[in-house]
Amino acid sequence: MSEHSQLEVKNLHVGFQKKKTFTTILNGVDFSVEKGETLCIVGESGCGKSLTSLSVMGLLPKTGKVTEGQILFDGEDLTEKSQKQMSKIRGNDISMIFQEPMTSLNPVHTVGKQIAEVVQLHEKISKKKAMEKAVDMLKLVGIPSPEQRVYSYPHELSGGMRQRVMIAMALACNPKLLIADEPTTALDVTIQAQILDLMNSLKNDFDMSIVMITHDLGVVSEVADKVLVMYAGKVVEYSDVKSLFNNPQHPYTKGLIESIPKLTEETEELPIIPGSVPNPDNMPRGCRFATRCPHAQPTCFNEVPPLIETESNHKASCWMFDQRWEEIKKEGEAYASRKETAATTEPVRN
Amino acid sequence: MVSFILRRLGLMIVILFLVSIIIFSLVNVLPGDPALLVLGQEATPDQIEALRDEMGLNDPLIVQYFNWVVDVLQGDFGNSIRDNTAVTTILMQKIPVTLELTVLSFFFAILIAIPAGIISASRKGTAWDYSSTLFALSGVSVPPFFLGILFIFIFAVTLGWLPPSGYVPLTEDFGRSLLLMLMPALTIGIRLSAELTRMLRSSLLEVLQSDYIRTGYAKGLLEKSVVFGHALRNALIPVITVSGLQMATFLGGAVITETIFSVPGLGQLVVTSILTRDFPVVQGAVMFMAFAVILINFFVDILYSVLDPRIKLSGGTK
Amino acid sequence: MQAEKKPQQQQNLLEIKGLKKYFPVGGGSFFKKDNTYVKAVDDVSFYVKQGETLGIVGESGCGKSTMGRAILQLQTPTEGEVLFEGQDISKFKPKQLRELRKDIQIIFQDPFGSLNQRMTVGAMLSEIVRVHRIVPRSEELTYVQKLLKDVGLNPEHYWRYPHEFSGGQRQRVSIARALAVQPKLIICDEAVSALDVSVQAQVLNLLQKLKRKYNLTYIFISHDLSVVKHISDRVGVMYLGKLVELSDKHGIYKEPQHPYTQALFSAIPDVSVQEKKERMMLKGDVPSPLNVPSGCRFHTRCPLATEQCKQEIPEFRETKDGHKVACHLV
Amino acid sequence: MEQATEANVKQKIPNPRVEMFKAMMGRFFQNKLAVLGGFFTFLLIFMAIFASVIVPHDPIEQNYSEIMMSPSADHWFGTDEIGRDIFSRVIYGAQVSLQAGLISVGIALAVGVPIGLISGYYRGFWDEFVIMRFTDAMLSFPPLVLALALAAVLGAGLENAMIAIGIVLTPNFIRLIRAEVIAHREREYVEAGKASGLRDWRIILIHILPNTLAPIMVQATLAIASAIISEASLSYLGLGTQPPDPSWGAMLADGQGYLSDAPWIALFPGIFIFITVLSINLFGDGIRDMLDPKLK
Amino acid sequence: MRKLFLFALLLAFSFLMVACSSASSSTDGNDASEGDSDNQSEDSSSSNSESKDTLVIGLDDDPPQLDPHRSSAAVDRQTFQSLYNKLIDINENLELEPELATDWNISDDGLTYTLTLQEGVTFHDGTDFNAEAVKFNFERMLDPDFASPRASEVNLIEEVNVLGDYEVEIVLSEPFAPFLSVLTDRAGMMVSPTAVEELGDDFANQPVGTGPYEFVERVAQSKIELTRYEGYWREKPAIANVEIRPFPDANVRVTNLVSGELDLLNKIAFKDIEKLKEDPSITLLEKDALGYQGIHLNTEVEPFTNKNIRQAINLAIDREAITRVVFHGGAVPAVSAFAPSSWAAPDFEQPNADVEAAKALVEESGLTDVSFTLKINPKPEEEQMAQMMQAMLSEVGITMEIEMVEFGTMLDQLSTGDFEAVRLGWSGRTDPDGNAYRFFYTDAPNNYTNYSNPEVDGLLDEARTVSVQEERKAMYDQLSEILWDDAPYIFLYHERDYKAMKNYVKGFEHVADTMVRTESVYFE
Repeated sequence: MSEHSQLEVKNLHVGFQKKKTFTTILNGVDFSVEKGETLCIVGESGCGKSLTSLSVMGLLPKTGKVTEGQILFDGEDLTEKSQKQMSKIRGNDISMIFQEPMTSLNPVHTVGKQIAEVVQLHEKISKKKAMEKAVDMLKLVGIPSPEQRVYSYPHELSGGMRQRVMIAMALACNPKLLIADEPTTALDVTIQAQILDLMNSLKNDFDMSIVMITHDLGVVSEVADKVLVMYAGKVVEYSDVKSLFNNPQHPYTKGLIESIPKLTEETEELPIIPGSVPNPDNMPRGCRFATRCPHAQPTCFNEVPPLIETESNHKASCWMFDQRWEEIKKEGEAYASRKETAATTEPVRN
Repeated sequence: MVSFILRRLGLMIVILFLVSIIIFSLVNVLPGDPALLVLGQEATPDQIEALRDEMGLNDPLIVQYFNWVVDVLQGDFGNSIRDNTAVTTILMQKIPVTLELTVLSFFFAILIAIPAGIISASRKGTAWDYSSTLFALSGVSVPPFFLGILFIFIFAVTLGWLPPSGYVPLTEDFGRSLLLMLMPALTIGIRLSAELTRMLRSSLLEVLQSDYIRTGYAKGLLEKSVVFGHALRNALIPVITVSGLQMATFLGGAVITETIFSVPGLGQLVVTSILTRDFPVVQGAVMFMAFAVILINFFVDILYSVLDPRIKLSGGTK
Repeated sequence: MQAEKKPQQQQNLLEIKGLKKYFPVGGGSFFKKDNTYVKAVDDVSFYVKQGETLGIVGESGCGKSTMGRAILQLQTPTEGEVLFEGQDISKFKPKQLRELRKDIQIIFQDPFGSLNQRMTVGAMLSEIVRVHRIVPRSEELTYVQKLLKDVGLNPEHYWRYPHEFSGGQRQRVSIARALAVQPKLIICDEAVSALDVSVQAQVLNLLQKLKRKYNLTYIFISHDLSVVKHISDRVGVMYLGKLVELSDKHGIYKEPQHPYTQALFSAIPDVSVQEKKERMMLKGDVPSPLNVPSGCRFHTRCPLATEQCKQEIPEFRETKDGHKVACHLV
Repeated sequence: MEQATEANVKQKIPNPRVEMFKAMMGRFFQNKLAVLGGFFTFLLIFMAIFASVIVPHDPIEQNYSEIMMSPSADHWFGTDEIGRDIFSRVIYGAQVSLQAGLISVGIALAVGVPIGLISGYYRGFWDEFVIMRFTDAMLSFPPLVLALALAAVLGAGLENAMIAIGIVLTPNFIRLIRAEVIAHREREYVEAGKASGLRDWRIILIHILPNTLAPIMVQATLAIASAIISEASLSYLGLGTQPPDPSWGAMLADGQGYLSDAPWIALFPGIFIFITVLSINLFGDGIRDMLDPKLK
Repeated sequence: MRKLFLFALLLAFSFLMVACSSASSSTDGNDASEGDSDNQSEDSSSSNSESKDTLVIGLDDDPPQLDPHRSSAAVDRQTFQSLYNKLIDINENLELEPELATDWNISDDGLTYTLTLQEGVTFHDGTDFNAEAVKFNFERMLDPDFASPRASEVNLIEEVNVLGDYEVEIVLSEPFAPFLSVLTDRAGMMVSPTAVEELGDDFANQPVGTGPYEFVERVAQSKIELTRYEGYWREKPAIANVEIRPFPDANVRVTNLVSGELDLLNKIAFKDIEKLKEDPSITLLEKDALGYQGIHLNTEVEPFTNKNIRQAINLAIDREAITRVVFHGGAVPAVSAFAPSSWAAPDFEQPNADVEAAKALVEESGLTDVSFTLKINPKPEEEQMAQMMQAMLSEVGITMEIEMVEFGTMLDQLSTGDFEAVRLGWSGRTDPDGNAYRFFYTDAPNNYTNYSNPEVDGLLDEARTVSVQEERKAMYDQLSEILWDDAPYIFLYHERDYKAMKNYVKGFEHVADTMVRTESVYFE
C-alpha cells in the first residue's frame, strides 16, 4: 500500500442553508478507500450517503456547503479546490455514475457524442478520435454493435444499456476513482446482475477504486471490499465486508440485516427496527439511533458515541463497545426507576 | 411520419371547417347591412334590395355558407364589399407587411429573451435575476397600445428621432422600411421577449435541475459549457412551442400595434373590415389567420421532433 | 386455456380464466385504426383460495400491475373471465361494481401518489365508510380511529394531511383505506417496494397480522422475490404478460422449473458472504411488449432455447401436484 | 414511532391547516415582488370600492374653463379635453377594469371548469371530436380579433365586452383543466378512489377538482391581468365601456390625440393599467410559488 | 446555438446602424435644410422643390372606390378630382364654371338642358371624349342593374340625346333647379366608356377618366399612385406625380405633415388648428364648408313624439361651448341645414342656449323622467361632444345615454328606424336642395326622423321648380324657420374646412366643396 489512500475523507460536515437556518446533514464522516478497493456506503434513504458522494465530486447544490473536514484525493484536499480545478478532476480522475440511467443522459444528444465529449474535454484529441474512443468504450461495456449504437439517442436504449453507456462515459478517461450512486436500483434483478458483473470485471481491468452507494445489502455483499454503514448523517459502522455480514456490531446494522426477508430462511414474522429516522432539524444530541435502539440508555441520547474498533478492520459507533457500557447501563436503570414515565423524544413527523 | 402528417392534415381540415363555421356565423350575425354600407345614405330601398340580391345576402344562410365554402375551396375568397377588390389580392398585399413586422418583432424578442433568460436562470436569486424577472413581468403587463403611444411620445413627439408611423415596403426602400418598422416591432418585440424570457427562465431552471446536467458537471464540464452545450437546447424546446403559437397569434393579432402605427397589415385589415362590415374580407382574413396558426403549429410540432429525438411523430393527440 | 379444475377442498375466492388486457398503441390516422397492441396481459389463468396469499412476481413491464388492475376492473379486461365467489365480475354494471369494491380492495405502490394530498386522512377514510354505509354516522369517528389503530397509527392522525406522514406511515394509511370497507380480498400492488428496508419489514409484519386478524386473502404483486417468498403461500412468475410458472412457494423456490424462474432466483444477490454460487446470467434485455417474440416469449434470452421454443407457444401445464409451468423443456 | 408520542401529537393537533397556511404564506412573503404586487392589487381594490370617498371631483363633471390643465394641486393628474379631473376618472376607472377582469374570468371559469372536468374525466368521442376540436378552432383565432368580432356582434358596452372576453378566455381554461384532470386521472389516488367504490362525480368534485385548484388559480390570476388589458383594448377601439363612464382604455384612446399638448391625459390611465396588470401578474407569480413549493 | 446567437447579434447591429443613419439624415434635413442628395423629401420649409416631383396627400380615410358612379363615401371624391373632370365646376365663390361642358342652356320649362362639350379631350386610355361618352355615362348611372348611388341624383333624367359630336341634350321628367349643381359632383364625372366595357366591375380598381392625372397603382389602405396625364386637354399640372395615402388617425396625419412625409392634408383634427396656424412651415387654409352636423330625433318614438321635448333639446344645447371646446373654433353653431357659405343660409339668429326655457318646455311636455339614448360613432370628438351634451341635457332634466355604434350598424339602424336619436350630419351639397329635400321631405330616402310636414314638402317642391335664386332663398328661409320650430333634427354646427399643407405647396384652390384640386398645385 502506498503512502496515502486513494481517497480519504476526514471528519466531513456538510449542511444546507435554508432561508435563515443552517441544517447540518453530514456530521463527521470518516472513511478511506485504498487503491483498487471497493467501498460500499450503505444506509436507508436520507442517511446522507448520496450527499457524501456529491461532496467528494464537489457537486453539492448551491445551498449546500462543506463546513468542516477534509476530502483527500491522492493526498490533495478537494474541499480547497476551485470549481475550475475540480472540473479538471471530475470525469478525469474521479468519475461518477448515477441511479437513474433514464434521466442521467442528455436526451437530445447521441450517446456517442456524450461519451466523446468527456474524452475531448480531458484529452486533447480530435473529434474523430474521440468518437472512435466512444465506440471502443461501448464495446468494452458490452453493448452490441457499438459502431451503430454511438449514433443512438438515449431513449432508444433500454435502462440496462443506458447504465452501460453511463459506465462507458465514466471510464472513458481511465479514472482512478469511480463513484457509483445506486447504479442498479432502478434496474430489474436480471439486469442488475449483468451490471454488477460488468462493474466487477471492469474494476480489475481499469485498476481503479470504487465507492458504491447503495441501500441494498445484497448488492453490498456482491461487490464490496469494505462497507460503511450510515445512519442519519453519521457513520455507525465501518468494516470489512466479511466481518460485517458475519458479525454485525451496531444495533442498526444488525436490525437492518435481520429485517430483510431471506430466500433461504422461513420466518413468520420479520424482526424489525421500530420507529423511523429522526428529522434532521430535530436530531437527538447523542447517538442518532438512540430513538429506535432497543439497548438505548440515557447516555446514548445525550452523548455522541465514538467510532470504536471492535475487531480488526471493524469499527462501530456505539456505546455498547465502550469500556463504560456497564456503568452507562446502571445509570440508565437508576434513571428509569426514578422516572417511570420518561418519554423518549421521538418527533412525530419525518 | 406519414401517418402523422395524414392525421394532422385530417385534423387541420376539421379545425378549419369549424373555424369557417364560427367565423361565418359570427360575421353574419354582425349588426349592419353591408349593402347599405356600399350604397351609403343616398341609396334607395330598391337599390339596396337589388344589391343584396346581387351579393347573395338574401339567400338562406346555409346556402350562403355553402356557396362561400365552394368558392373558397376553389381559391376564391370573394371580393371586398367595400372596394370590390378580390380578397386574395388584398391578403397578398397585407401579408408581406405583417410578415415583416412579425419577423422583426421576433428578431428583437429573441435578441432580448435569450440572454435575459439565460442570465436570469443561471444567476437565480441574484439582482440579475430579479431585474430580468421584473423586466419580463413588466413587458407582459404593459398594454401594447400604451407602449406604442409611449414610444411615439418619446421617440417621435419629444425627441423627434423616428417617424411616428407609416409604412414603406421593404422592396421600395429597405432602410426606411426598417426604420418605420422599428417602433412597432419593438412594441411587439418587447412584449414577446418578456413572455419568452419567463418561459426560458422557468424551462431552463427546470432543465438545470435534471440529472443529465449533473452528469455534465460530473464529466468535468464548466458551467458555461453545461448551460450552452446541454441545458439550452433542451430548455428551448418548450420555448419554441410558445414562440410558434405567439408567431401565429401575431400574424393576425398585431391589431392594436398596427392601428397605432398605421401599419397596413392584416391586423388593421381585420379591424377595419369588421368595423365596416366587409364580410368577405373578414372571413377571408380570419380563415387565413387560422390557417397560419394551424400551419405554424404543425411546423412547430415537426421542429419539436427534430430538436427532441425522443418525440416520434406518431400522431397521438395529447 | 382451460380453467383450473382442481378439486376444491378450500373454496376458490377468485378465479381468473384466460384474462387478457391489450392496449392499443397510437391512434392510427383518422382513416384507419392502428392494429398494434401492447399485450400487457395475455391469457392468464389462476385461482386464489380463501385465506391464502398468492404472490405474483416478475420484472418491470411484465404486466403484473396491469393484471391487478384488470382483476379489480379498474381497467376493463380485453377478454377473459374474472370470477369472484363464482360471479363473473367482468360483466358487472357500474352499480354492481361499486358494491364489489366492498369485497376487493387494492393497495398501491406509491405512498405519495395514492393519497389525496388535499384531504385529511380522516376525511378520506370517513368518506369511504360513509359511501358504503359500513357503520352508522355516529360511529364513524370511532370506527375510523379504530382502523388507524389497527394499522399502527395514532387515532389523532385522523386530522392529519398525508404530507405530514413518513412513507411508512402513508402506506399504513393506504392499508387502512383498503381495510375500511372490510374486504375479503386485497390486491397489494408493489405495496412495500418504495419503502426502506427497515420500514418494509414493519409493513410486511403488519400485513401478516391483519391477514390473520381479519381472515383476509391477498394477491401480493412485487418484483422483489425475497419479499414475495416471505409473505406468500403460492407464487406465480410472470414474464412478458404471461404466467410462466405457478406453484406453492416451496415448490417454486426449492425446485424452480422454468428457466426464467431459475435465472431470476440466481440473479438475486444474497445478503451474506457465503461462497458465491454459480450465476445463471441472462443475456440481453426483456423484449418490448409491443412486439413479443413468437413461440415461447422467453426464447430470446433463454440459455436452453430450442427450435421448438421459437415456434410453439408452450402450454401452461401441471407438472407436479399443484405446480404448473409453461416450458417445452420441462 | 407511533407509540410514546401521544403527548407530542396532541400538542400539534389543532394546527395542521394553519401550519400549511403558514408555510404557504411564508413562501409568498419570501417573494418580495409578489408582496409588492399583492399590496398594490389590494390598494387598487380598495380604491375601486371607495372611489366615491377618495376622489376630489366628480369624474364626469365638466368644466370648460379648465380644459387640458396640467397636473396641479387641485387636479393631481391634470384635466382632460373637456375639463374633467383625470385623477378622479382614473380612480373610478379602477372599478371598470377590476370588474372587467373579475367578471370575464368568472365567466370563463364558470363555463370552462365544468366542461374541462367532464371532458378530461370521461374522454371519448365528445371530448376528442367535439370539445377539443372546438377549442382548437377557437384557439386558432387571434384572441383580440375574436374578442373584437364578438364584441361587435354583441354591441358596444362593458357587459358585452366582458362576455366577449370571457368567451375568448374559455378555451384556455377548458384545455388547462382538461389536461390537469387527465394527469390526475392517472394518479393512484384517483384509482384508489375508484377502487374504493366512489361515484364519478365524487371523484371529480371532491378529489380531482381541489387538486387542480392551484394551477387554475394561477391561470385565473394571470387571466384577470390579460382580461384587463383586453377590456382596455376594446375600449380603446370603442367597443368597451361607454362614455361617460371612465375606462382606462377609452381615456388612453382619447388622450392619444393630445400627446404633444397634454400628455398627462393619456399617460396617467396608461400608467394605471400598467401598474394594475403588473401588480396582478406579480401577485399571480407569488401565488404560483406559494402553491407550488417545488418551483422555487 | 452560438452561431445562431452571433448571427442574431450581427443582424441587430446592422439594423440599428441603418436606423441610426436614416434617423440622423432626417434630422439633418430638418435642421440645415440643404440635403441636396436627399431624395426623401424630408425638406421642411424651402428650396429643393426641383428634385421633388411627387405631391403626397394625406387623406383621413382610404377611399373605397375609384369609380365615381359607384362611390358612396365622401373621401372618394378627393381622389376623383385628380382622375376625372366634371361637366361643370364650381369656383371659390361657389359659382358654376365650365369644365368639360363649355356652355349650357336650360329650356324655359326647366326640363331640357343642352350642353356644349369641350373638344379635343381624351380619356387616359386614348378614347375620345364626346357626346356619345356623356350619354354612355348617364345611362350607366341610370342602369338599375348597376345600382349606382348616383341614381338618386339623376333619376329625373328621362332621356339623353346626342345632338352632335360635342353637343348633348338632357331631358328631365320634371323641373329640377339643382340639376346643374349635381353635375359639379360625382354625377358629372365622366368615365371612359371603352374602359368600362372592357373592365366591367373591375373598373373601380383601374379607373380611367379625363382628369389631369392618370391612375398608376393602388395598394389598399396604403396608397394610391397617380401620374401626370401627358395628353391632358388643359395646361398640364406642374407636379409629375400624386401619391394619396390614407391616415385614419388624425394625429398620425398631422405628425406626418409636420415631419415632411406628407405635403398636404385634406382634413385635420380641430384641436390641431392653433398648433398648425402657428407652425411657420405650414400653410393652413380655412373655408366655410357646405355641410351641417346634428342629431336625428326619431319623431315616431317616445319621447320625441313630443314636440316640446324636441324643442327643449334644441334650446338646452350650448352650441357655442361645443364649437369652442371640441372644435377649437373650427366650426360655427348651426341653426339650419344651410351653412354660412351657402346663399340659402338664413339671416335670422336663433338663441344659443336657454336653459330656463328648455326646462319650461320639459315641464310643459307633461313627461317625467325623460330619457333617451344617443347613438354616436366611436370617434374622440363625437365622444367629447356627446358627453358635453349629456351634461347640458341633464341640467334641464333630460337623461341621455350614449351608445357607440359602428357606422355600418348606425346606417342600418337609421334605415330600419331602430333608434331614438342618432348623431349624424351631412357633408353638404352646393345647391341647398341637396341639403334639405332628402332629409325633410315626407318619406324621402334619408328622412330618418320620419318627419312629415305638408308645408315643408310644399316649400321643398316649389324651390326645385323655381330657378331664380332670390325666390328660392325666401322659401329656404321659411323652411329653416319651420324646421327650427319643429326640431325633428337638432342642428348643432357647421364644420369649417381646413386644408393644411407645407408652405412650399402653392396654387391650391380652396373651394367650399372641400375637395383637393390637384390640377393647379405647384411647388415653390
